[in-house]
Amino acid sequence: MGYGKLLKIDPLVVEWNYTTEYRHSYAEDSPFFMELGRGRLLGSRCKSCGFKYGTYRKYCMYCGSETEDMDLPLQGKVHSFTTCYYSGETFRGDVPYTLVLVEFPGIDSLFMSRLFMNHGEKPKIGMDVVAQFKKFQTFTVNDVYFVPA
Amino acid sequence: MGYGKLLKIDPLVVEWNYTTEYRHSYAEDSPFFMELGRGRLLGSRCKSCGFKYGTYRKYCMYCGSETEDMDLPLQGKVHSFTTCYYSGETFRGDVPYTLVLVEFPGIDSLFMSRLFMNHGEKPKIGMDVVAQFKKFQTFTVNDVYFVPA
Amino acid sequence: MIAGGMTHFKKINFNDDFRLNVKHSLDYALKDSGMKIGDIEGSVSAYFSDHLQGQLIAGAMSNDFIGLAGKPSKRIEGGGATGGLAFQTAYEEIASGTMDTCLAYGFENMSHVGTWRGNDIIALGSDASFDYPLGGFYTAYYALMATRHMYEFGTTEKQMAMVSVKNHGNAMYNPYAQAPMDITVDDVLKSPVVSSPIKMLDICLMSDGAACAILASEEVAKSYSGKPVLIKSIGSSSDTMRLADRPFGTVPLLPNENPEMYRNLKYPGVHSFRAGRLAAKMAYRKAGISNPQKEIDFAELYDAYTSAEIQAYEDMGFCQYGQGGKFIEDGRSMLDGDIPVNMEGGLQASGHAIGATGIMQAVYAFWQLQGTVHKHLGSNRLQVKNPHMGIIHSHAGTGAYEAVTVMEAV
Amino acid sequence: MIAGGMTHFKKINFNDDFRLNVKHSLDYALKDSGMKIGDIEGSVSAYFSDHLQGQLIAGAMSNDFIGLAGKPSKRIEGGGATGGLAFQTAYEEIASGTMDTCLAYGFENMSHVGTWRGNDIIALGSDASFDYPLGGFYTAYYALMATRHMYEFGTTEKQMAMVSVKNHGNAMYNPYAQAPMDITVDDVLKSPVVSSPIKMLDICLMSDGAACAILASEEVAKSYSGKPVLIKSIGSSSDTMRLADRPFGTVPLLPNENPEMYRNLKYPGVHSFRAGRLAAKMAYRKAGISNPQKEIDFAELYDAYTSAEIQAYEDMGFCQYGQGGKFIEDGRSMLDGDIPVNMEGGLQASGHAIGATGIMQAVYAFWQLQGTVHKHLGSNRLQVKNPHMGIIHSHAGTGAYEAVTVMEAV
Ligand SMILES: [Zn+2]
Ligand SMILES: [Zn+2]
Repeated sequence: MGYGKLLKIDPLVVEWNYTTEYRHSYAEDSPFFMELGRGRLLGSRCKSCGFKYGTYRKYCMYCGSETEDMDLPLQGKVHSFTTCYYSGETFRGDVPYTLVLVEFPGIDSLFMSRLFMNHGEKPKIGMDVVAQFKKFQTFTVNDVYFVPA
Repeated sequence: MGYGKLLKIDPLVVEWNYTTEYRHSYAEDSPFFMELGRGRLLGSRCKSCGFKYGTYRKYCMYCGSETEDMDLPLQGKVHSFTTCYYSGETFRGDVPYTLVLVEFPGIDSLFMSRLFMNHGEKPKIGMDVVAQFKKFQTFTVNDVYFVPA
Repeated sequence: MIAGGMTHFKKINFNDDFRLNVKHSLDYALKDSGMKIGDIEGSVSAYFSDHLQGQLIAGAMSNDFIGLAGKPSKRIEGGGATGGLAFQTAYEEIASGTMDTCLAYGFENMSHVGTWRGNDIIALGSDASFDYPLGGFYTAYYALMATRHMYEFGTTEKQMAMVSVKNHGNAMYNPYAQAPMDITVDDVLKSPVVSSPIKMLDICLMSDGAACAILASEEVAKSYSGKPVLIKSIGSSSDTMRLADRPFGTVPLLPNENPEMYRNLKYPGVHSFRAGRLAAKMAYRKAGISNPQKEIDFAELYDAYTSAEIQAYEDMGFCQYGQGGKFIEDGRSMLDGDIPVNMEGGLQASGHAIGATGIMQAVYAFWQLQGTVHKHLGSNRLQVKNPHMGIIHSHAGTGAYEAVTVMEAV
Repeated sequence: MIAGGMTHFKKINFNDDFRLNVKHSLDYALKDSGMKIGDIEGSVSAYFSDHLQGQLIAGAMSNDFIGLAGKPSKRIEGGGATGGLAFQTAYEEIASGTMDTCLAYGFENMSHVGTWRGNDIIALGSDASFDYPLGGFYTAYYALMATRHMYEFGTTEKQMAMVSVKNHGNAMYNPYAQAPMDITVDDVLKSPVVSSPIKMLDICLMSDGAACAILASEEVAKSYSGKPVLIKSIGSSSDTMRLADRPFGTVPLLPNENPEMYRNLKYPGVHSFRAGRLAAKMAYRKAGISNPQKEIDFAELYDAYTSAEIQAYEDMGFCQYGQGGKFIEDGRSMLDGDIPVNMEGGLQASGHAIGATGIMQAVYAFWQLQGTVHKHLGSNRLQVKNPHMGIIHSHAGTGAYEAVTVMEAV
């Protein structure tokens, strides 16, 4: 920011660009993102109360204890879904795309991901889906996605 | 933001860019910025309590009334100063530069601006300074600056 | 509460900046109560994000603009619940003995950035590691909840559309509203799908605007207003930021409910807002409300999405979980229903200038309980008949924060 | 207050995100008090800017991470005073009867962006139309104040340097501190000028870190702690965002001052922090303090710049306006002085993780008043002898918000 491009007068409106490079550390969640590159989808099991998290979490939100990494089943069911025809600016080029919450057998909470389907297929609650992994890591949560089983 | 550039592993750190275009309206302060292009430095006088503002302000902060525009004297004195050798990223190319708070005769509050001097000159509290206006408007407050009188 | 004010909410208002919007709303409230700015002992400001304003510490800027330099002030943020939480904080400023009069004001100027960019910025208010990079944005998150609500309870897109028709229609009689519209269920169903099942006309607006409320201790309130309204109680709660983390447990019951009602319901999952229910439960308990369906006369509910209003009927206990769709279908939340909801248009049609919204709700509720709707909105058309008690409700981040406040005519 | 905790403040901590920093600080406090997370009824979170975090609604994310989903929570922001104001808000949560126990926690991870970019972001916390585009940034604003303070009162760069030497030296005995240093006045004077007269070693750090404090009502406090500390009173105030708007009026006097002292002083101008003085005045009045110089045993003052600590001596009434330079020169704020200030290193050397800072101060003051410095910092070296009363103080935006809290040993 700092120098304006004139957009209109009366009132005077200028356009400013604001830009930042963020160094985003995955910190204690790093193992999850690293292991996606090895085709592993990690969840967490609480060492103390036994709760099994479908989304990686290094500490248990129920008892505060440290969790241990566990492999999630790669097959699950659609718990809910939505197909997006609009989005935030960053994902404008991706629409339409489908987001799902996936439930895994024996796991106590869900995992959010993208669902890719063949043309004409429609997502449905309860449908079986299976995890796929990107060959070239983007180092984002998009390194895993789901397809119908 | 959205896609990461890998900076380091263990922990996993990615770089994300965040960028936004802001439409910044000067709104009720527009006359101040417009008039800089005509070589006028506007302050504000409260229609109700008479307070004279050295920095444009459409409403009086003491009594809440609307103010009226008034031309500030173009000559004033340095009330305080600092010379910046570091700055925020946006102004990295400008250092070193000097900021001053200017007091005007008969005006009840100050105005912040840049002070440009010849090499070797040093700012001093109490020194006389005079307003100059940029020929090509940037539509920022930098359209006015001060030099020693 | 002794006075309130708000600006006309607009899609774009380049003429007045956020500070001037606040001042306009304040001038109205001061005039209405006969107070002077000097009578205000301090303030609580509310706005959602630095990213939307392009200005940090914007609370302090509006504070001196309106003439409160030299008095205590602080800013509250809690996503979409920002205004609702700020209103409660102003209540606590007084209840804790810190001040006798306190101004709560909220604002947002959402027109600084484009709509897609705005979506992106608001989406950064979800988990930036796990959710946002998927292309997550708030309409999608609420859509995931709506899909599951439809699955669990049989709620329909048509019922959702009815909420939109109601709120846009109500706004026809509200001169402050941004988007009054005389539309049909079909219009809503045919509007473009944003994130299935949520369509364009199921979604609230992005607005430029401000609202404010002047609160005072009971004693001081009487000296400024012949018709103050009592803030009977406040309740708030929170939940996990990530939808995926929501538990599958049991329903926190209201006094008029029993466990038998929900024997097979895994709660909240992603179909309901646990924080909304907990906030309501706390507020009702403190207000001594044992049956909200009977005791509450109207509500300003957080209808960022039409589905969210239906979910809120249930969270607030206006009907049993699962009956929210039927609640609108039966017209119970209509202006002439037994618990009118969002009589002035809600976020759907009045507007949603995030930090202002919760306080806008408080002002509408205040006018309703004062019985002064005709004075402020120009007609009695939206006035609920002799209301005794009303609630205002707002939330953030698919219910990561929720705030419920009970207000009472005295 | 019954317990506190903090992380070691670091320039960069990529291993623990903001949520985990909060949890580490909380685990320490829980252990110290023997409390469980379930004993906490709600929370107030504190962080400065979405721009620094790259994550919006970050308060809600840390809230569920530490196990408080389902309980009331909200975020406070007030620039550099964020932590101090959040601490006061937690006090009000209890004083207003909303909760019996409340967690105040603050965090900031400032390493997400580079230092110059960080300066830029923080500078957006000044007027984005009139001040920031000049190349305004906070060191420059404080430098403008320091220049005028030197002119009005004869304060010297050497006196400013003494503050740096004191605070960096104190931090040598604080294992939580980011930058303990055994330096001389000459080292400070010779460090690179950032914005004249302020040099690199006159400036606080940018940090990654978190701190938390557990507050409880008097009754409940006794059941968890044998040595609770009383939050005796809170005071806060505000001033104009723009330095140029500060008035030239008269000094708000403390009980031990008289108008004769300041007959020719135009106040606050840009030499002093009016909001700091007003906040102190309010806090002292409520605490029944009539002579701060005699009644206050130590202070954690907001030393973002060494000049600001000198100015704060005066604003807090530790000496007359104009005597701040002499106050440090006479060693009165040294560890063995009559009012030790920033015994653990202050923002200069302990660190400044903005949202955490005010709460970090509260934790240090708590340990001092408990007399448990040896337990928490590993030695008694920094323990003030039998302190009875201490204050913590923080500000934002060259004093646009200020918060002063009085704490007392009981
Ligand atoms: Zn556990
Ligand atoms: Zn006036």
